[in-house]
Amino acid sequence: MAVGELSNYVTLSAVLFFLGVAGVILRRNPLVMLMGVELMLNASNLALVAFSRAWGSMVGHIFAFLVITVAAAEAAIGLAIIVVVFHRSARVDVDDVTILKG
Amino acid sequence: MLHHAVGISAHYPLLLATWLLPLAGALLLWSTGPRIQAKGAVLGTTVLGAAFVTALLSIPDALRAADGYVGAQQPLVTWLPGMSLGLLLDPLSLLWTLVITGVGFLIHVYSIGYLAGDRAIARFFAYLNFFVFAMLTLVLSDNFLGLLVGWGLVGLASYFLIGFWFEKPSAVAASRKAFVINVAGDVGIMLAIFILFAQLGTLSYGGVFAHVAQLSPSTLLAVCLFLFVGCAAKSAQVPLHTWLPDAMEGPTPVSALIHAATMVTAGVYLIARCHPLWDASPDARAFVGVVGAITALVGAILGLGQWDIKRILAYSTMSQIGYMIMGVGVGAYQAGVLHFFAHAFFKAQLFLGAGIIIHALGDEQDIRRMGGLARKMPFALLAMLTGTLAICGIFPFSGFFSKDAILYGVLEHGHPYLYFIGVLTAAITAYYMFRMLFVVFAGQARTPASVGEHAGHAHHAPAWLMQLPVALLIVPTIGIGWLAIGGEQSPWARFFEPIFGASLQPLARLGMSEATSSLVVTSVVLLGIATAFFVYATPQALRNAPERLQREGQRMPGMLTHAFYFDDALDGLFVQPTRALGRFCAATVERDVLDGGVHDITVGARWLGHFFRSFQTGFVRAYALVLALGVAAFAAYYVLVGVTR
Amino acid sequence: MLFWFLAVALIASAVAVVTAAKPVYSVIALLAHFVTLAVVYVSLSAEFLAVTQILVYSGAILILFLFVIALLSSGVDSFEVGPDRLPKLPMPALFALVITLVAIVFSAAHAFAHVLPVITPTSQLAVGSAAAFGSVATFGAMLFTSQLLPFEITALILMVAVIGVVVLAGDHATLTPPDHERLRAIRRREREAILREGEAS
Amino acid sequence: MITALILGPILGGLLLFALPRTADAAARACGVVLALAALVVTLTGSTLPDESIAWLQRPFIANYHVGLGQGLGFWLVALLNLCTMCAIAVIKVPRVRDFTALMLLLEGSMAGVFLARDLLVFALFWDLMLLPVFLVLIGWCGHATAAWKYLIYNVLGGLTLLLATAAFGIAAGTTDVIGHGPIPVLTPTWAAWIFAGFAFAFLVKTPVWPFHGWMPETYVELPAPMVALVSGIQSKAGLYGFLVIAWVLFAEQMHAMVPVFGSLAVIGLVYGGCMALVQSDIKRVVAYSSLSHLGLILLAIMSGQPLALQGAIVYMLAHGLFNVALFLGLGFVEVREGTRVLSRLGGLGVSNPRLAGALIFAALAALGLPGLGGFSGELLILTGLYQAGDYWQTIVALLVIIVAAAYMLRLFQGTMQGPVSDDLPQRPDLSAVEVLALIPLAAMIVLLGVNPSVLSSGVEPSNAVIHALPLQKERA
Repeated sequence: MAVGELSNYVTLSAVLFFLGVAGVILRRNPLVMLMGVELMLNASNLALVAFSRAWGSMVGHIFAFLVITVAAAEAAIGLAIIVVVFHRSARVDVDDVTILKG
Repeated sequence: MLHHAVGISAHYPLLLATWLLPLAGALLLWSTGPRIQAKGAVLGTTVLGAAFVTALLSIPDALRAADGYVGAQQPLVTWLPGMSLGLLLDPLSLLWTLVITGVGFLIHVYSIGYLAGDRAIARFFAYLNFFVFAMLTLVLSDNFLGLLVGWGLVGLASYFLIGFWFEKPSAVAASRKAFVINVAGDVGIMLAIFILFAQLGTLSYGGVFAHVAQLSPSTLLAVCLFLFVGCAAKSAQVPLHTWLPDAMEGPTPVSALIHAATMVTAGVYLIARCHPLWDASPDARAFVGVVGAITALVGAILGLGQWDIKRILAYSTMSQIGYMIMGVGVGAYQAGVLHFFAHAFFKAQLFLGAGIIIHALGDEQDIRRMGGLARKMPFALLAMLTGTLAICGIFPFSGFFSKDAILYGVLEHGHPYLYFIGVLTAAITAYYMFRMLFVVFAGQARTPASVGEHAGHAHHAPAWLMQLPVALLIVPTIGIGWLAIGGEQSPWARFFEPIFGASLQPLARLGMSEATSSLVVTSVVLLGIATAFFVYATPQALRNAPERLQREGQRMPGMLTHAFYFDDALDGLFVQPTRALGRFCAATVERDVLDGGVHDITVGARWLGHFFRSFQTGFVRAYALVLALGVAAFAAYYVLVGVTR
Repeated sequence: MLFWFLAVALIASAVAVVTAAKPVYSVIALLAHFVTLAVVYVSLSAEFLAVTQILVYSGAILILFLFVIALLSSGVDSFEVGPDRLPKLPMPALFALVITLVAIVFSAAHAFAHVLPVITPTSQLAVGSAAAFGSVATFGAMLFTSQLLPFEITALILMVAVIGVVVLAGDHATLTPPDHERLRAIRRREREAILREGEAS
Repeated sequence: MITALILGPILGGLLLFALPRTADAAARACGVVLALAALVVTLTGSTLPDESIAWLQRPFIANYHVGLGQGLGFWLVALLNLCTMCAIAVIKVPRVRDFTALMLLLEGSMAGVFLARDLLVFALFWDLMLLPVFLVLIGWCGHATAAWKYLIYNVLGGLTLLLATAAFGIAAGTTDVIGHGPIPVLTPTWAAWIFAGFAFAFLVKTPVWPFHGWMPETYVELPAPMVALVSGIQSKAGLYGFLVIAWVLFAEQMHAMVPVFGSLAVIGLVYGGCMALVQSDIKRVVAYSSLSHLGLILLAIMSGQPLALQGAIVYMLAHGLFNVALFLGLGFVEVREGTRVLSRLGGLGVSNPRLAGALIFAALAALGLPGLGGFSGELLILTGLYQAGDYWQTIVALLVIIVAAAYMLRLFQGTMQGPVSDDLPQRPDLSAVEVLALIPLAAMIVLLGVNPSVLSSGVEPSNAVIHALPLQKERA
């Protein structure tokens, strides 16, 4: 690992993270939004692994593993909700679901 | 702590009895009134009789001169080191006590007859007893605090009695007006008390009069003037007299006792009692003298314009008290008190006589509907005639001596203008009194046929019940004058020597003697009577009396019918502005400022709520955007902080 | 040199996920993203994570996505119809936004470079040997000894997820069995309403 | 024993719920007995030692310290018990049992306020006082606005009091300071803010002029027995606070604020007087009259002159007595006539002489008839004010006395005298119980009027107040 390479990894994860965010904000399809969330989670995983590699301690990996399980659980629940909400409607569009507004 | 609630050690049981008996009577009648009805009247009268007897018995106590002061001193209760209540019976308060209980007793007897058959007669006698108690509290107190307490209670008693027939809205309004003006008087006295207590630290007469020298002229004047405000309210002096004519709403015995004999003279008593204060401030004396004279004149003039027999007597009372205040004000204390003594009897007699007439005519009070009663009611004629002669000051009657004493005293104390006003008033008094006499008694009867001494509307009390008191009153109306004959050595002067002895001011050297001034006054009075005779009592005038009276009614000048617009002035200056301020406060301050303010706060809160509610758009992506912005802000913050450190 | 190649791949696949027209395309892009990521993990000598990434992410979660896409797209011609309610950002503005974002992050990273530790070269152990850094053995040892608590938590999270899904998506006894005919009629009416709405705006 | 004064009524009130819902007479009887017991304990308990139980240590020392003593607190608790006894005896509302329970809760909490020797206990009971009144406003009265207005104003006051108490505790280390112990010295800024908290709470509770928004509606809506207690005694809690807490613990701040509070008092005095003159609702007349009287008492307290202070104490008790009598009387009128509007009332005196007697007696005491309690208090206050050099305030107060005479008589004559409105049915006069309930009040009013020294000798406000006050204010 070259000097300063870690900052590259950090930058990369930041970019990926913001792409994830863009995905969540811009797309109206809940599935793509979930994928955006997955992207964000993976970005953080990347940073974790990079730092763990830099510090030379395995704890980063454990935590990344934890993040993966969380991502899995989140995806499962998210998809279940999407199925329940949209399985009857004609189109799958997040903007239709505004029942909970103030 | 509660044990020494009201610890009174009785040095003078008779004095205490005189003072407390009427109160006991009042309380008894109040509590058992509805049940005992007519018997209540007899009970009230006997209580008053007992009080009169105990007053007579305590005369020796009053005259006993001991260790430097005259009279009986009976301490009651002390509020604070400087403020204590107590009773004092000395010649001055003895005279008033005797008049109050004596005339009071006669009027009680008269009331049994006058109010027989009235359902609430027991309540009436309770009020009368309470009034006598209140007046005794005022007169017997040995300090200004007790005086103030008596002052208020007397005001309350007059409120009760004026508003006795409280179904009548006019009586209700009159009683309220009398009480409020009386409270205005109380306020004046309270202010004087504060000044005295602040300066001298004590309120007892002895303490105050001993240290009069310590008071600066300005504070002395202030005290005198504020005390005089109290007198003006109570004794119906010019600015604050508007309640007296309305007070005629009450039953006639009430007018006789309160608005003729006793209550309205409280002002005279106050000035006589505080003569050391008045001696020490000449300009206060001048002011009071002038107000007294003006009141006398105004009262007499207004007396001309009245058609209601009781209102004529009310204005004549106001005028006569103007005389007394003028006399006592300028410093002729003995003359003023003498006139009070005489006036108490002949004015009570006049009112009771008028009561007999009103009672006989079935509560008719307008003299235009009376007339020709001489033949039908000889006793009433006798009563009214003797009273009128006394009030005009014709020789053998008491009025002659007391009025001339005042007028000469005024002259002696160097007030020629007041003397002139006094004489003019005497003439006008003679005119309107005889005007009443002629209109009521001379000429054809303008009353309904079935009228007479004994007929009257069905009332079961024997006629003598009402006539005996009047007859008894005629005796002092004639006799009192003789007490004052003999200048310095007259029994009257010697009786008041211990009180007013020390206060003889330098007397102006006068051109004419007292006899000549009496002659002047008598001639002026006779002139007045003559004019009244020509206007009202000539055979030709008597024939077309009704039309002439009618014409006189229309031509009555506005000033007289509206009593110089004093009433409207007082109302406009004080009552309406206060009410307007109240309405202003209610409308603007209360509704707009206070409630408005709170209302605005609530509206603001609701608007804020709506504002933030709009943030909840319901779009998932909008929330995600806000979240992202938050994260970005955090990141930016740490970046900036990091960079700058 | 490998890093830059992988970085570009990652970014490209991420952009593809976000901007794909059909959800299926974005799933495929996501698959590419995960695989590249696994490679990066290997380069950072995190073998276990690389394998997990492949197994869990691309194996399980993506398949799940595909199931849902399949389920929802029956009878739905396109996922997104109708006006977009968020303010439309013109393409150049979006592009500029991303560029400035990357610039900021890049400069920030370099500003902190002196703070970050230098990645120390591993002790040239062969990849995959048991005692090497990041090997599965050490990962397993740590997981079950010093880092036992995270392990417990993961178990808990997964259980919660399972129960949640069962509750959410399971067919409740109370629900009346959907009448397919009625369902399709509702869908048709909604589609026409939306089309009408589309023409109206 | 002293705690029994506080907890006795409260627990007694709760025990009342054991009675069946419709046992009105029994509930009233229990209430009267409880209040009477409390009164007896108070009167015989003036020599009881204070009771103090350690409570808080950590943020600051606060212990449950209650004491009776001989001063103002003693007389106010005695007044409280007496008035509660009389008020409960004449309750005529739906659900008498629950109402009596709430009255007893109110009595207990107010006793707590007057007996508290610790600021925290004082604040606790201060807030507890609101509960029963609010519940009655909600439960027994039609308009909810009065309830919410009352709650908002008074809870705000209660909150600032609690904050100030806490701040005081932290700044001074202990809150066990009312009426005894050394007066802690606080830094000026702390003292200023803490004083502001206390002052606001007292101003709202009394109420003083700008903060009296809640008073008219509450007094009009509450049933007579409750409003008698609220206006008669709860308003005294604010004045008690000024006298015993503000003057003692914050003497300098009090001096600084004297012109402000003094002018508020004078405005309240005049404002209340004029407003009472134009009100059409009989209870509003008495409400604004009590605003005026309380303004006078506050003025006396602000003057700090010993004579005025003693007058303030006498007048506080007198005002408590005649206000309770007035409201009970008006309650009887309202029960008999069914309406409170003056224009529709009239002529009740003919068929109800005893009610007329009671009302005129209370009205006269209220307008300060010499010989009754109101007068002696007023006279002492005004003499003290005059001696303290406040000439203009004295003159204004005197003028308001005249206005007081006018509106009190207008009230009495409006309801009792004048032509009988014969469309209303024949109304029964006061029952024996009602007369019996008013007699102790009348007796105390006369006793205060004839011999206020019987009270002021035992009363000298806690000596801390006296030596904290400048005897002769430096008059410009």
